[in-house]
Amino acid sequence: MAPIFQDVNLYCLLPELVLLTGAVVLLFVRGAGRGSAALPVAATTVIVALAAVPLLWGERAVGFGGMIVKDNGALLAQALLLITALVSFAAAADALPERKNNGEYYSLLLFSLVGMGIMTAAGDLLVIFLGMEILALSLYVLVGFLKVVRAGMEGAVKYFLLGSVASAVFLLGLALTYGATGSTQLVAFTAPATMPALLPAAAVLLVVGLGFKIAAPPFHMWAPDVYEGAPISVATYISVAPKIAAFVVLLRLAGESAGPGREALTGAFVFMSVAGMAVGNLAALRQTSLVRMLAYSGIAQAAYILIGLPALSAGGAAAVSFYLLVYMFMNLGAFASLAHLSRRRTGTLRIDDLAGLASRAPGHAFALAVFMIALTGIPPTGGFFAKFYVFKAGIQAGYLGVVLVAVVATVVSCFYYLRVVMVMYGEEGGAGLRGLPAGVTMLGAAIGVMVVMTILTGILPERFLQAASAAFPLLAAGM
Amino acid sequence: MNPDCLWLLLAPPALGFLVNGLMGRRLPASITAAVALAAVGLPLAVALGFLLEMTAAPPEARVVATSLYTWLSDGDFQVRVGLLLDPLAMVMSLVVLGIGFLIHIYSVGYMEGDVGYRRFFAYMNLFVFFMLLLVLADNLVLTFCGWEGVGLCSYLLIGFWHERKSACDAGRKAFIVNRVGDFGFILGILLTITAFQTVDYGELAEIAATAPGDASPIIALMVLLIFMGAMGKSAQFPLHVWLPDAMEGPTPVSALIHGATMVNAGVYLMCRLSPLLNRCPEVLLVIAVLGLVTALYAALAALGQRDLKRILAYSTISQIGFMFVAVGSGMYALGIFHLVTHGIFKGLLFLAAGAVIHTLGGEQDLGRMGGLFREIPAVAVAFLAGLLALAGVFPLAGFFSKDAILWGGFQRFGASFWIVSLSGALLTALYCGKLFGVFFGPRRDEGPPHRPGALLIWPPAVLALGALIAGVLGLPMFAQDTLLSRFLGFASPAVASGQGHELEVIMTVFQGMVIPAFLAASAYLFVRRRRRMEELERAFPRAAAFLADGFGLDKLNALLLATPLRGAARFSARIIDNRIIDGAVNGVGWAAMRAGRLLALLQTGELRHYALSILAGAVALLGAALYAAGIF
Amino acid sequence: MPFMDQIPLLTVIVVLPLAGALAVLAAKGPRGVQGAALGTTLAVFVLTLLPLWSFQPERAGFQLVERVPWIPSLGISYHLGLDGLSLFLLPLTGFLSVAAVLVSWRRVQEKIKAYYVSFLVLETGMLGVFVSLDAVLFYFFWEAMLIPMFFIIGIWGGANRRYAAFKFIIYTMAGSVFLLIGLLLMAFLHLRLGGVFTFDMVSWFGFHVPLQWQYGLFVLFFVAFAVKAPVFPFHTWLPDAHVEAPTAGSVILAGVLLKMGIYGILRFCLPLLPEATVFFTPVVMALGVIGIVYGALVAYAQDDLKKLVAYSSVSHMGLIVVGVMAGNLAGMKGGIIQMVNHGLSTGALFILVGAVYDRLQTREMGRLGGLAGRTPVLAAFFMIMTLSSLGLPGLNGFVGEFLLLLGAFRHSWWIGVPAAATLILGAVYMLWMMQRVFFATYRGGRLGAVADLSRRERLVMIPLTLLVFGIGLYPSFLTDRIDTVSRLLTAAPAARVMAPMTADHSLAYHPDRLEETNDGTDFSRR
Amino acid sequence: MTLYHFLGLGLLLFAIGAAGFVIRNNAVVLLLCIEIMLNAVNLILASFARYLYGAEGQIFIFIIMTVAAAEAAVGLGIVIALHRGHGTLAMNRIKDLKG
Repeated sequence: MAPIFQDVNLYCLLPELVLLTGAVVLLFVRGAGRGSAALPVAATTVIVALAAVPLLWGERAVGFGGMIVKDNGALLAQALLLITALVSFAAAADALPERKNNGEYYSLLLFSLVGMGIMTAAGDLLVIFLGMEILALSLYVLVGFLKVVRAGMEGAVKYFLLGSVASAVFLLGLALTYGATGSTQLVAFTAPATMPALLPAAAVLLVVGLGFKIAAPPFHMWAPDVYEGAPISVATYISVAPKIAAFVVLLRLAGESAGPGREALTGAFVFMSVAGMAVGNLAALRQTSLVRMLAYSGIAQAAYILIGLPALSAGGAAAVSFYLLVYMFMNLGAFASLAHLSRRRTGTLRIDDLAGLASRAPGHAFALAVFMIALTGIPPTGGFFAKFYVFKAGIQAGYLGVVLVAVVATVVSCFYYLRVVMVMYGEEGGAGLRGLPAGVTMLGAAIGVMVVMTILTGILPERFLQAASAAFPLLAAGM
Repeated sequence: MNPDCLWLLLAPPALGFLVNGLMGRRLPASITAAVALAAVGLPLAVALGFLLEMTAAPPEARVVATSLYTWLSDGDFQVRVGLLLDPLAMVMSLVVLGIGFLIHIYSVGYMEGDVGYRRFFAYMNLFVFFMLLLVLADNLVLTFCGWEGVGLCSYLLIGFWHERKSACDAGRKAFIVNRVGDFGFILGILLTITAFQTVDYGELAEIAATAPGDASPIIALMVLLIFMGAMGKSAQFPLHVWLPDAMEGPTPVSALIHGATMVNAGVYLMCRLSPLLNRCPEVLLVIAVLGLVTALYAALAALGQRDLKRILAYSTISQIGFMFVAVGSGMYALGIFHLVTHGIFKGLLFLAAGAVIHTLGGEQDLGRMGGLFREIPAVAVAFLAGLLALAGVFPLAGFFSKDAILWGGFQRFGASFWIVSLSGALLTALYCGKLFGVFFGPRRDEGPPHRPGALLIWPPAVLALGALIAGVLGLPMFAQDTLLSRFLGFASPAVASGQGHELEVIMTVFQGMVIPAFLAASAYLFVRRRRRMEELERAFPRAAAFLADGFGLDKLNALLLATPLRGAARFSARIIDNRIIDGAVNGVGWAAMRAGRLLALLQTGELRHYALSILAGAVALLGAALYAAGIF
Repeated sequence: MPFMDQIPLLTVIVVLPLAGALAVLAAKGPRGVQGAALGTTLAVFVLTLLPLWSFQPERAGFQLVERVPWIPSLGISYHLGLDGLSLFLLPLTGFLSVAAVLVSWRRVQEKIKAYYVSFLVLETGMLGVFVSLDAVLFYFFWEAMLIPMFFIIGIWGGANRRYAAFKFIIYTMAGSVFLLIGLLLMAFLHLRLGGVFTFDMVSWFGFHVPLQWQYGLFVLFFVAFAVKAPVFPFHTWLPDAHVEAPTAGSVILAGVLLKMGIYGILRFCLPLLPEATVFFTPVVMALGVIGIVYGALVAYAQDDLKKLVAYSSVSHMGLIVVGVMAGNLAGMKGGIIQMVNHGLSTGALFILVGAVYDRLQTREMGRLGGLAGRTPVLAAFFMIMTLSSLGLPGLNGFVGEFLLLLGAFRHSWWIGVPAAATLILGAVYMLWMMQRVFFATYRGGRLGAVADLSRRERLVMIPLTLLVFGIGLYPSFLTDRIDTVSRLLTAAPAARVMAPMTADHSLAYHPDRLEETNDGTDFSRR
Repeated sequence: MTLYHFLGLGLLLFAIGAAGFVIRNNAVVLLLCIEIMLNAVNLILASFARYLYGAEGQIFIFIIMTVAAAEAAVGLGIVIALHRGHGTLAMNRIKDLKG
């Protein structure tokens, strides 16, 4: 149980080390963190880290006495996170003012990636907590990065305070777990507990902390405000990355739990899922701001993913992984398009501002339309198969009721997603759009890739599905 | 008799329709007329050829049948497009083609200069095609096709002058009332199919002969339903309401469709089904009684009309009622006999009436006619001949047929039936007399008469000749097998013929005297004492209006059917559809929006509320988890 | 045709419109775009005609089968095939697509590229639905159609288009998501009982769904198809969508999309859930009968020309539902034929209504009238289509209607009699419409010059009219080819009624089993 | 004094911190409430460590204290920036983002 030095095995943290190096360079090496050099350095770091992922693939590298397990699931999550970061970089290159000391920005992002890398690979609750805190502290600062923006500060302080409360709750859960089992290792959940009565409570408190990260009701209320206040590149990042990391943790938690703890977890998942589908979809109906609408949509999407968690026995892990994959493509794409459209502006972009986008920037309109359709879950986009897979897992595990709620919610979601599409294509003369950049920008290219991937996962999903089910083979097989 | 030539009867009118309908605009009027005439004349020649062969053949070999292709199939049950020319179809085709040909000739003159000249002939040819299809079909479904087709042509031709709203309304009414009848017809067909798996007339006849006794109720219901169709097409009470309005159409149309041919289709159909009818005497009784009621009712209504053509329309209804009396008496040949004679003299009357109306420049009001004999003597003679035939004066055609019908009814249903039908015949004489006022007495219209051309005079003249001699078909008198019935060769239900020939002769003589007497009296009243009659009418305006409206059936129909239907439609559209069903749908959407608004309101922006949400959520989940784990 | 062995014909048919969409995107200028769209639809139409020749009517089971694994991990394959049920729906779709492109020629002037792209994508979806033999593939196409239709209504529609578009898509989605659940449940049942998790419909046909599951599944399936069809209480999206959609959209909606509801019932409910079908038959038939009468009544009360035609569809589809549920050959054949017929006549009616609207800029019948004198050709075509719609013998409508009524009557007289009321009611509202638009005099003030149908419009209408007559006079071409599939479809539920408790399901809808006994050349390729 | 007394105290402290977070308004006070909650967890961990005779719990406390310090540093930075921008720390007056 106690870590001994022979177990350290730094190899398993290879991507994190790369990222850490990059972050430190950006912070401390003069010239790297200033001006236009920051972005290439950061991007290079991320790409190198990404290159490390295939190196580790399939090895299940274990380090630190079992506290870090770099299995395929962690690597898949890490790949997704790094891609997210790249897209967010592209958005940041557009959105951030040049004169800032941008090195800090990118290094904070890299730190958060380190945090999430640790989170997703952790085999111990305390390590998860540490990873979460590394992630959270970086993000708090990033949300308020543009100090001059009032809304940004408001968002940052809300995010910070609420996030800290959630961390405290998570910690309480950790403490109770420790008390119940004498250990904070995830595998301890399956071991016979010394105080079994505490386990359900501990499990639920842990879920609260993670539920905050994935913005599942009733822990979701920060999300719209923070997304709206944060710089758009950060919002892009927050809407995807922490969710992926938190879901991986939830997957592990659910996969390792047994007995009363498992029942409590299942109940909490079902509750959050149903609440999320209701709240997210209904509240999104009346939003006028595009980013808030996307925030609520994100809440709803997380709720769909949550269906897969109680259904681990029925391939739920693969369903969740696949959904996360597709979610990354489509939600990232949506936010990236938003970032592209609202570059350098302070006010929020309203949905009505998009009127006539189809005739002014057909490519972008098409991309945004694809993402909206994918988020609705209509073929031929990946969103369809993502939902399909999750529903399948849910039904197989006997959660037909939840799935029925989900399909009704899907119908409701039609309205607000497709409203965006209709405004872009069916109306003319939106006032809110400034001159869009001409030519191919980095962000534009990123959006293009997202479009292709969103459609590709919808037409030929087999490879992606296989990757997803290979990610958590133990979970899928073990139950 | 080559069965393969049967299509020669059908093809020319269809081709005529296509030529005139598709290329009408590019053809000069003369060619249009020539095409239309040829389209009727050719099959007439063919039919006459067939007739010659048929009369030469022995009775059992008088059937020509051919089958073209399978139209519809449902497993073993098949509807084939097959044609059947037997004596009955022969007679009917000759009526259609013969009278139709004359009316086509007449129309060439009558419709001259009309904008829709080509359209008119196209429709007329189409009508002839469908009518022949109806007649020649060898099964019920194909007959139904012709049946609906003639209904369509009737609709199109009644509404021929489509700028006139009244014409359109009348056409629509005709179609819809006919459809009400056809509703019964098709149900009858469906019942036939479900019960016997066939619609072929020949097979049905066999079934009627061989089916066990307990099949009789089904057969009765079947025939009754089909009779409903016949009621619609042949304008029997209470489905007759469309026919008086149908006079909105051009006069040749009234003559051809609403006088001589189409309206008789019901009688034809019933005769076609005679083997089935013979099995169900109750249905025969129903048919006879309904025919009698119609005959009486329409004769009364005719008496109250002021419009020349409407009188003729009601008279048609009444006369078809007599035909149904004959059919109901089981004397199908007699029904056909009356059909033929009536077709001739009613066609004649309509054509002559058309000439009269033409002379008066479109005037149809009887009150403004009079003393036309001197202006148009040829037309008047023809018209009067038609009237005498209609009234049944010896030795014109109507005398023979009507006399036989009265006798048949007496024989089958007894004296009271005879008395009622005789009063119908007398009423006929009364309104015929009323029409004498058109030609005699003082002239009442202003302006110079437009003298009709030769084309408007010769066809009625030819028909008048027919009206004079058609009675021959009913010879010899006082015999069951007359010339026509021998040719037709119907099997009638056995009648207990108690009374002998003596009574029949007495009654014939009686009728032969009393009807002309009534006619003369009526003519005297309406020609010499016309003023008095008009004063009488003014003295009882309600009664007059009641008669003129055909006993107010149109109003009743509007009150009981049309208004409730419209009301139900409005109610369904505005209340059920818009408010209830769509309201529920939109209500769900509204509720979702409302819920969304409320949820957004919960997002107050205040940190403590957010924190409360997190903590309360945590406590709630915690409580639930502990409760579920059995700790509470 | 030997060369068809080499070419995956159905795939080509389904994919060609997509390729056409790319061509439209690449085309320059409105002429080029229109040309590309027209060329594509024409080519697709010609291709959809090919199966008519190679089809072997007497063979049970599917023909021109193509099958490759698509998503093996979920038991989904790319499986296409054709049987008598879908045989005529393909050319119908192809034909109406050509017609739709032609009627949009002048009408659609803005965002022309997007329009034709939507259109061609829609065509792919429609064709795909009719040839899919894998449930998920079916659903994939089924849903993929929604977006282009949503665009067509919402962008190029009338004044209230937004509302109509959303109503259309949400209504339809609401129905079809339950279908998705039903399909998943079916796959799980197949897993539990047959040992394989598969969405392959041909395998589904071969196994018997346990009784206790059938009822729930039937409801899930039926609601989806009932919305699309639309069956009586689920119809209110239809008038809005039809009225607001551009002419071509209405044509496709009425001509093809509504058929999918019936197609779905025939493809899924009847063969897969025979006992439940028998159980629910009274309810469904009652809804159908209500739809017949109710649709007619509501149509009669309309003032908007297009709405009237739209509601007439409710009535007609009600009759089709009654017929196909009647459980006998006549009703089934009638239903399948009438799907084609309704597509032709109502599609044509919408084209003509669009022509009226283009000329007078109004569809309110109170402000029309007297057009017959001005536009005789238009009036003539309108009259023919009206007559076809009200089931005049000799035209196509009667053929279907007669068989449907026969089927209904064979089922029970108390269904057949009210169903036959369609004869009267159809005449009532159809002729009333005809009169208010074309007869009497114009009521909308002074009427300027009104052009008759243009050459292009006639080009569309003439083949439609010929088909209307052709099917009406010689329907055997259709009935012969759908005979086998009708027998199979009616046999499936009927066998249950005869022997509800027997374990032997040899009479169940099982094309493959019948295929084995067939000694004819095998056109299917694996 | 049993484990439950310590646990109870820890939970009570946590509840006080949580309640304070909901009740109080000033951003700095909210930071303090968070510290109370974290320390409550520390107390609980310490009592468990004692109960279980394990050293891990006590190590956790140090880690958590470190994290809390980092959090406080970041938090105070944000709060200062907030005060600069909004001129107030009363959280009920900072609610531009809502809906």
